[in-house]
Amino acid sequence: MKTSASSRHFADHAGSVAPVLSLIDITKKFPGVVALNKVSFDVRPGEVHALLGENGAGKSTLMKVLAGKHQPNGGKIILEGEEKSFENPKQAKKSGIVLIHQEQSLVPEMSVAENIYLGSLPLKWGNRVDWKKLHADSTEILQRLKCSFTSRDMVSHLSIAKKQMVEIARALVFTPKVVVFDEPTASLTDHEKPVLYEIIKTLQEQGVGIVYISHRMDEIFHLSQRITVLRDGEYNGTVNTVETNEDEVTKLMIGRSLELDYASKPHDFKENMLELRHLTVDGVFEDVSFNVRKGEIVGMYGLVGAGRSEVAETVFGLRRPSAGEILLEGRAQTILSSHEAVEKGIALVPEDRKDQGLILGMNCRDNMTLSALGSVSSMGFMKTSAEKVVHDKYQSAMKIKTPSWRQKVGNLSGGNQQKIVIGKWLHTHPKLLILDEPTRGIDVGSKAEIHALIKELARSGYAVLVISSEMPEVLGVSNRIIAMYDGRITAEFDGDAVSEDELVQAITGQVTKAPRAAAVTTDDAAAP
Amino acid sequence: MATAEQGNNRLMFGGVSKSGLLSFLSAQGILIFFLLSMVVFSFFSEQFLSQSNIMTVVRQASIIGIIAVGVTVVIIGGNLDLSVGSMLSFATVLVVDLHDKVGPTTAIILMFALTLLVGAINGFLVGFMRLNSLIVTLAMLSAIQGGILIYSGGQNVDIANQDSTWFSVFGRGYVAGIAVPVVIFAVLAIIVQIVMSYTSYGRRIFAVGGNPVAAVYSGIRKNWCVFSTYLISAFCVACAALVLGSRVMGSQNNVGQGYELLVLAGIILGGTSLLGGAGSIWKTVIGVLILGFIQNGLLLMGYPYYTQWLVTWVIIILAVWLDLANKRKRLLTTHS
Amino acid sequence: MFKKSTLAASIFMAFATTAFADGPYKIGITQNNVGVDSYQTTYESAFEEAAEANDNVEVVILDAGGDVARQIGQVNNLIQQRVDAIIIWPTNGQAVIPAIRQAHRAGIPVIVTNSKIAEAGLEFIAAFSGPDNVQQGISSAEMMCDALDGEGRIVQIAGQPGYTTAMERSQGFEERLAEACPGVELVETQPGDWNREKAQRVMENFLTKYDDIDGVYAGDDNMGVGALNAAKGAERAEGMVFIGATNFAVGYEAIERGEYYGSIYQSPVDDAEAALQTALDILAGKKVPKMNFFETPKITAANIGEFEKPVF
Amino acid sequence: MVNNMIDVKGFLKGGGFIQPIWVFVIVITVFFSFMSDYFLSVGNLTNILVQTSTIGLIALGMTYVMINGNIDLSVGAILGLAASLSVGLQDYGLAVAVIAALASGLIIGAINGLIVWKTGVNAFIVTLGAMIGVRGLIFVYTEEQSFYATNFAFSDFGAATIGPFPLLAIIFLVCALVMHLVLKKTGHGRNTFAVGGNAEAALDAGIRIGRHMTINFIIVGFFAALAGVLLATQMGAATPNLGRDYELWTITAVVLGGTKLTGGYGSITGTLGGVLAIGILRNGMNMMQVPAFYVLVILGVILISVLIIDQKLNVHASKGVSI
Repeated sequence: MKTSASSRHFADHAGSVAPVLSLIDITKKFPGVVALNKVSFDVRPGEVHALLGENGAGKSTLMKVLAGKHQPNGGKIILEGEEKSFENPKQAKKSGIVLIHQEQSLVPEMSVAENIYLGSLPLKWGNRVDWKKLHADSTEILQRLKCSFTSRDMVSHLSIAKKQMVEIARALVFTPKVVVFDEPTASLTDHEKPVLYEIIKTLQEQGVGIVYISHRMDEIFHLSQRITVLRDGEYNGTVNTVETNEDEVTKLMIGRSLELDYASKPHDFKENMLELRHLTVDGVFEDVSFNVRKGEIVGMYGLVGAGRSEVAETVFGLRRPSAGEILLEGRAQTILSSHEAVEKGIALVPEDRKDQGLILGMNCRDNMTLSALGSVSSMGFMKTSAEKVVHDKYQSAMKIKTPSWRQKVGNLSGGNQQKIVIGKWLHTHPKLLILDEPTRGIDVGSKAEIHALIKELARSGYAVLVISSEMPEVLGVSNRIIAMYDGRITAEFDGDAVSEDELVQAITGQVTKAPRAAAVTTDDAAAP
Repeated sequence: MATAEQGNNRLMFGGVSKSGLLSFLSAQGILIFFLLSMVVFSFFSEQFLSQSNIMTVVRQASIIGIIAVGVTVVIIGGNLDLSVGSMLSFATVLVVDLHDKVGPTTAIILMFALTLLVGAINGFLVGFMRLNSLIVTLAMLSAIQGGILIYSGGQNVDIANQDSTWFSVFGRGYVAGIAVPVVIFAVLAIIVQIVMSYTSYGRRIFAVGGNPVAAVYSGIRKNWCVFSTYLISAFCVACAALVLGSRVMGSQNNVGQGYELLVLAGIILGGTSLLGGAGSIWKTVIGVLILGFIQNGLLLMGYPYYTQWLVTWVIIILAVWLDLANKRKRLLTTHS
Repeated sequence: MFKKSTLAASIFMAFATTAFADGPYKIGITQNNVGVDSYQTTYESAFEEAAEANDNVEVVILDAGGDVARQIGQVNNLIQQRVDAIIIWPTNGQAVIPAIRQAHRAGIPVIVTNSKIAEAGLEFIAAFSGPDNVQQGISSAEMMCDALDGEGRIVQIAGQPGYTTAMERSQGFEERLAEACPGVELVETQPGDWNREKAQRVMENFLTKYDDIDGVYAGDDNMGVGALNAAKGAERAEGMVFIGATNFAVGYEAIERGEYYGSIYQSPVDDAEAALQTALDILAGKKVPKMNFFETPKITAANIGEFEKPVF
Repeated sequence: MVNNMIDVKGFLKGGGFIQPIWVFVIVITVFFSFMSDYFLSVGNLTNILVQTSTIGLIALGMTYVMINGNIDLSVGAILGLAASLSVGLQDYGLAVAVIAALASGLIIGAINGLIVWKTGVNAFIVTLGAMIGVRGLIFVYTEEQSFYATNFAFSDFGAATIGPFPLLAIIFLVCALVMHLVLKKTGHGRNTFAVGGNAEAALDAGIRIGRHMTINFIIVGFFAALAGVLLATQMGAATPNLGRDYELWTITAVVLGGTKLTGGYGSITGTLGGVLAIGILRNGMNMMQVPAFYVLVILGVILISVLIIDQKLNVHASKGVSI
């Protein structure tokens, strides 16, 4: 079933340049499973080689083998013609292989310089840190990256994008030969990405081989020269980027092509479900007014830190508004806790699945019913059979792949975890569904399914608010788009009639269009 | 695609069934250890396995056990309660002192009310003020001890006519041949186990202990849940005070000193992780009994009482070594 | 010294008990662990009362909470305050000696109360005032011999390990028992930590372990009554001889009821007053013997009428 | 709270801001000097330093362990064991006794560290076990007896002064200075923050976390033993119960000093403030003759109040969601 070889273009391995790094027949076994089965992969100097595959396909494992975090059970790592084996990440780093993590791997209460040289601080006799050298060296690296902060700044005070820069700076400590970017744009907004691309380009010019892992097709086609696809822990082909297209790559990845239904947005809007009037939380966001109608999907677009999640949290009762009103179905509400929010028919699928959305140590069923325990218990006693019915209902409705309801959700893939969070909220039968970054870090297959689900829910009468940093997502699902910048709403657009430029300008503070307060209640122009 | 997921799940399943087996083994391991030590002790001491000795040990362990039931709930909810030692002194002094002043019934009611009030203070500070439970209950340990001394003026309290009060039933009575303290212990353990395993309340406590942030984002009133665990803990302490006060028919002001550590040791021996979100009352019952039998067995074998401490250390190390499920995790996360 | 400012008075009203005397003598006392049992608490209030009654004395009352290190700190604080005399109820008979020596060197006379310190420290103290615990052990042993007619098996529940009073009572008891009636066999000793519940547990274990126990010697009545409780619970109290020390009210009542054979009558009020008097005598320049024991007679059902019921 | 101060004061030099605990120390110092004539004398202040040096020395090591995100409950027992050994082994010579005592701290620290390292079980459980077990060890060794030094040379050391300053206070302050510099200036010190702040990142950066944590457990073991030896010199003796509850007061002092129980944040200067705060409160209340019963309540209430104030400031500073 994994031979869709008809459309596979094998890349030209007899290229003029010898690879700086080759992985040959790498096998990695974990107890009970083969995570990588004879996977081969190479990078040439100055090349961006994209590594693709669904979650669980083995990309991360392969990179961890490469970076010395895991030791392979078989196969060879050849760096500049020499066979290597790394016992730990530091060895790999010293040999010139650097992994830039998806998760922030910085120490918050330390300076930028200390983070850059973490684990290899320059020392004088007596184990003393050589601060002079440390800051001089760090400053030099930061200058190369054109960073706007200094080596003495505390990391905990930096924005996410700047933290990402520190991570990259760290890669440049040992003259790198190969740099692995693992989902580097996951926490970056669209206007921050060009900076990253610039850095990658600089590294390329210096002859560094780049391995680029991402779920975002646009980035991959923008950056890479070759694409290698993994599936189920096996090598599934390498193609030259210029000779292929997104559809083909998707097929290689998931064994079928995706049919995305960007056309079929909901269109039958009813009365106002949620209305915010001049909502303010001091020091966080100000004067936020907009509405969401039943059957409508409103997208909220902005940079990380613009105050989008905070608006959602305020509606959900997790923050106290210092001014303004929240109206549900036309009536003003005071929502003092998440519990009250749930009782009033609000559901929030939070931004951070693992920390906010799920109890990772609990099984699928228990997570699924957690927000509506009353519906599966009587007199306080759980009705396990009713719980199982609920679980099975959403499992089949949303095609959640789990061997059993007993499975701990910590062991599921990101997409399935997210579906469980959504299922949990659907079971509360909410009237307003807020989704904060619903597809962050989720593979394309699940992503499309979740998008379709969101639209389906709106069509069946839910009022939906989608917060996202991904432009295609916002454009793809929203009837209306609200742009936020620095704690304020800067613009409101028709989801089908807005250009990407307009959006970017609105979220970077380049337009200061007054929020359309009038649109809040009666404006039907937003409807198609 | 399906295979990718399954591959993933296979991987996970490997992990799960393995850790499942391990945790099963570790639970069994501690039981096996328990039974083995019983056999060893019985070789060295004829009385060890006698019915009267077993009943004595279980009766003696029941005070620690009753408290441990409550503290286990607090721990499952993701917090600690170190104030139970002082709280036990407080409740015991109170019930004994009030017994002769206002009569047993009123004394018991007042004692429960005031102990629950102290539990409510703990619960308020940890649940609603969101202070770190370790430090708060440590501070309360000191404050409550001072409170008792101020109340009693440092005097011992006694019940004058020990033989003529029905109050004696809690510490000295028997129901169907079983000592009342043991009955109270068993009944509490069973009720709390049922509550934790089969009610929506129990589910919420596990959720709050497992991930307090996610619990709040799921619409659970986390603060109330945490608050309530301290009430349960205080209720259990009050029950223990009933037994202790009735058993001794008097009380010193520091009678509960050090109980908090014995209780924790019992819980740890049983294998409940201190991280929250996991654990069970059964484990705690086993842990407390192990503690009791070690103490008794070593005494019967003629070892000085302090050798049990050394043995407890070794067993704790063995027990945690088996319990690899908690690998590389940290305790003591604050919820703020 | 406690200042009678309004602020302080309003904050700490509850304990403005200190004498406000114009007399020249300022005496500091550091107690062992007030509140751990009634004896110490009663001692403290008796001491306060005695000091208040005497216009010539001003006292600084401190409590070490059972912690040796804290007691040493308190002695240093008292030296710092330049009190005229220090009365110490040692938390430990040995560990406090250097602190006593420092006070001695600073020219402050030290009076040890209630519980003796080790030989090495005797040269630094002005006097000891308290019960003769060895003698108490001896008296208890004699009572045990009488009660058992020189024949039987007994167990001992001792006080807190490492505590001088506990060791002296045990020592006196064991030595006298061996020579007065070799027919009485002491089969086992376990500490009860001056704690009734602990003693009760220890006795329960003894009862399981030994089928024939004729008598129990406890380091104080608190523990003795705990042992009695255990025996009654096991329905084996009948015919068993219980002998304690430091007669508590519960012990007194048990003697009245005939459940408890006897004890040693030791009054904390006498103890406190004797300590204060010794200190005052020394300050007045009187010749005082090094060891000042106050009377601690035997108390049994036979002579119980001669004693008032203890208040603690 | 400290963050807040940094924000306010910006990036002034390292020690350019006053830690909140020091504000508290100053407030109570002023309060007690009004309430008692004796409080603000040199003699009394050095007394306070000597009295806090025991908890203070342990707290220095504990700060490292807690910045690592661990905790050590066995320090009180280690102190007791070291004190007993340093007195009990004096028949073999004073040097042997002291070395053996200090070694016992190193060894138990190493055992704690190794178990935490190799099993990954959290330190609270491991060291709770050690706390119980080491206390048992003391009783087995001493057979419940107190030991005392046969000559006074040992206890003279405890009472010695250099000029007007007690030797013990000087030792404590010097150790504090050294530990402060190690934490601030050395690779090991900086790695302590890294391990506590982001263990995963530290691991990836090649810091050997297990080894690092073990070293810190050994450090706290050493300081607990040192505190035990020095306390024994003050007494010329050792009792088997010595050091009971010290772990609780040590942790309290370190937390008062601003070190976070979650790890990654803390300082020796803060710990020094925390230790002094408790010492001054105890001493001052003694001076005012606050009855012992009330001292317990007041200490508890103050501790909770400080926690509440600290938290209010923190929440305000971080503008976080109220979870």
